[in-house]
Amino acid sequence: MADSFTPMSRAAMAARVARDIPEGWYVNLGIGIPTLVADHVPADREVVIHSENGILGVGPAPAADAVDPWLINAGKSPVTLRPGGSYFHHADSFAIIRGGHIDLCVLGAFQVAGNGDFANWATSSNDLAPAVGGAMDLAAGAKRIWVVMEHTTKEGAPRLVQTCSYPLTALGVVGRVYTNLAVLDVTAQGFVVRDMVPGLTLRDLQDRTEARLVAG
Amino acid sequence: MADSFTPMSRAAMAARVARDIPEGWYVNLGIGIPTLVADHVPADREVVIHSENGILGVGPAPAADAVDPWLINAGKSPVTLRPGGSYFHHADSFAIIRGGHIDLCVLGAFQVAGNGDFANWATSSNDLAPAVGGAMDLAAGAKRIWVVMEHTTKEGAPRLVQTCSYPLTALGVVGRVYTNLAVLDVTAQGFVVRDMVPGLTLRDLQDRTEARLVAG
Amino acid sequence: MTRVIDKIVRSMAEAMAGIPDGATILLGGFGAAGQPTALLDGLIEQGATDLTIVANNAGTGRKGFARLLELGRVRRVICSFPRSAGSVVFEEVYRTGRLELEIVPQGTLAERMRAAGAGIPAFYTRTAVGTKLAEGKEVRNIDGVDYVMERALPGDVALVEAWQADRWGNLTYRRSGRNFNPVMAMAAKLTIVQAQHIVDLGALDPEGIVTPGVFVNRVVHVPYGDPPLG
Amino acid sequence: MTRVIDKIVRSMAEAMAGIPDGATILLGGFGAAGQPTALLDGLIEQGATDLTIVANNAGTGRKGFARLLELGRVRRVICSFPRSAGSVVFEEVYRTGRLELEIVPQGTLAERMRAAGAGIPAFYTRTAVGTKLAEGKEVRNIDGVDYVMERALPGDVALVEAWQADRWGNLTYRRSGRNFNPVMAMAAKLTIVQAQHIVDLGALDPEGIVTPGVFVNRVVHVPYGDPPLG
Repeated sequence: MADSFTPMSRAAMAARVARDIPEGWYVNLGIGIPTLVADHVPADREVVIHSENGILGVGPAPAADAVDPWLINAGKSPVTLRPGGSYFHHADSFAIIRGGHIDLCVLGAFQVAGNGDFANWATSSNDLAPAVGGAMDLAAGAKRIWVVMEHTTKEGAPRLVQTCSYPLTALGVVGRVYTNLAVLDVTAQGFVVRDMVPGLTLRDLQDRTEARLVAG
Repeated sequence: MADSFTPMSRAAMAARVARDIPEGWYVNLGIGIPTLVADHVPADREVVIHSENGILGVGPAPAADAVDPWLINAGKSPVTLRPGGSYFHHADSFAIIRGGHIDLCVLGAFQVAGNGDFANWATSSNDLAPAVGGAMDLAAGAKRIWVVMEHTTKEGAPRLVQTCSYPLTALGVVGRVYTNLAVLDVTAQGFVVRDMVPGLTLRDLQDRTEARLVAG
Repeated sequence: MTRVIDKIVRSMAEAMAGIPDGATILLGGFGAAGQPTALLDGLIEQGATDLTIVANNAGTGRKGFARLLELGRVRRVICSFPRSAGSVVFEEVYRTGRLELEIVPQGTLAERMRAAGAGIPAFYTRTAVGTKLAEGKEVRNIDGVDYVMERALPGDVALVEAWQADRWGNLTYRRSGRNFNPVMAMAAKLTIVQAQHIVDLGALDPEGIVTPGVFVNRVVHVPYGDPPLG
Repeated sequence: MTRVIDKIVRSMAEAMAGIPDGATILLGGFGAAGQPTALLDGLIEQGATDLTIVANNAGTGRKGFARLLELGRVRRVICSFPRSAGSVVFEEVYRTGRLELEIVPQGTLAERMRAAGAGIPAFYTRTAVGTKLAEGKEVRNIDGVDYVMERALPGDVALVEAWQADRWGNLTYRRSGRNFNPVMAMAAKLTIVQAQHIVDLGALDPEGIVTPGVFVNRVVHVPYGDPPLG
């Protein structure tokens, strides 16, 4: 029998995250699905996007004939600057991050554990040249960490786990997880389910999750 | 019998220091006689004056009708900015100092010892509210420390001493001392006399000095 | 209802709202340049007491910081240069023994606040090694050289003087009026700014904004006339 | 003979003079933005080898940093993001085992160089606590929170891309091309700059100079055409 529910697309996941970001927040978006979140914040809503390569007030991608190679985001894609935006150097940019001035950082991940640990930079201890970028600084410094990722790997292995098996990015920092199946808060009791795609039952979700889920 | 020599004036001491500063150096000038040094650097000689309150390229005092209360030096006197000058905040200003980027700092002092220790911020351990300002940062950070001061106190007590009795500003950092009687280098052998005012003998100078002097 | 970001407040009372007794106040300025004089008056009016004031100087004359001291509203001063021409009130109050004083080298003072703003709890420096101001502090030898460990110095409130501000709280400063202001803006939970000019969002050159609005909570417009163009 | 300060050099050979084998090179740029491409070509031509390169990335394509790697001139790479789209040469060379690699979180990398430039030998940070990248590093509990101690990262040479420069070495940058460049300019003994525009002394707004000339040793003019005004 076919599943009676439809997992969310990457764009839908990004839109779901965007909906939950209050106006006025300073937000850093990681590479991958998190970057898409910016496209789903309406232009008239003032959410200030920070990019760790020295930009506050990142705007949408430019028209193809207006690309400035000197204006890219952390994912190295061309962007624009909103009125009120500013530029600064890398140490100042990470002072903003590490000093706790960013309200929210949305990151991708390989695994999140029920205690808020997460792993997003190396898929094994044998990965000798993993690319950490600014993930550890953001994870340790932002006021809130939300993770957005597929609920399971392509092979169906759960990503919401009891204990991360991949090398950690930071310990105990994840506050919320958005997957293509559900939205979950990380609490002292572990993962609490806040929302699920239509047609999905808590039991269906638990079947795809290693960590024990708590009904919201 | 009257002394057969004339001690230098404060202005003459400042001029003597100015003569020894090579073009192209970045120089911080302390409060008092050191500040006067700037007046004796000819305008066409490019010595870049740093002021720890966030200025590089300090120029001469402005005309009375052109004083800008927002442009003062570390001694809180109105100044101007030379073409090529720049402004920065206090942490950046002291990064320049503490990072070893200032070629020379000229400071006043109460006492200098033959090992390069000096004292310029508190006249006794019982002075409960001494004003240290940026002296310790400059003393620890600049590439060279020159001290300019009267050779003795008003009461005739020597300021070039064996061991400083006043609380120290920094240890072993003074490279040269300009007094109203002589110019002395601080070396592994102690104070080496490089220059004296006309008519003064080494013996006269030693009489006014606690530390043992070495002929230059 | 508009929910855009607007940090401009309409009154001094609104700017000062909620500063609690016992707060640590980071006070911008070096001498008279870049000192948030109007905010100091606002703080005197507002009434908070038992304050710790972090500033380069300890006030001159009888107004502003000196007035706070005279009113007995300051428990502790952390500064680099307490005694200077005109610091009469500080000297009077200090002599009574009712004021705690912590002398900090100027660069260490700036760096301790920058560290607080940047999430760095402690750092090492050469400054003050072997002197009275290093007493009681950890000294550590790194690669053969001794350094003093210094701790971050965060504030509850920063009072900042800026030249231009927009409604996002982006700031520029004027000349040497910049001094401690940008560092203090980073280091406080509540950063309150007096600005000579309020400009439209987008009017400031994004390359020339010194303090991005992320560090700023409230801006009050205090126009007091342009100085001569020196 | 004029003895005014003039840091503008007339040729790339002059810009690169004296870089020794074994040097630690701080290489500005984040992706392609703000990367001193012409200086990298100059370094390839100049011939120094056994280099340590500090950069955010480990090169892409076959030119510049990647070319240096391919030529076997790099002994060690210190970076935050070695493997990215197009880092083919890095991956080839790394697989041979002839390249040392130190992965540093991006913010820690920037702060370690800022510390080197500011005379701070070591500092503490939350970043990487409890992770593989903190292994072998001192962990210290300060006020109940664990922090990792990180060491300053100085360079022998910094290669910097600037937008405007004057003969004193004052620099501005363009947009996100700023990135690591000002921090690296502070942290090296010899800071070499390629600038798109050389302007007269006094032409830069003193409020808008990002890197004061005190940090700069040599500037070479590399005009490569203005980008579209985005």
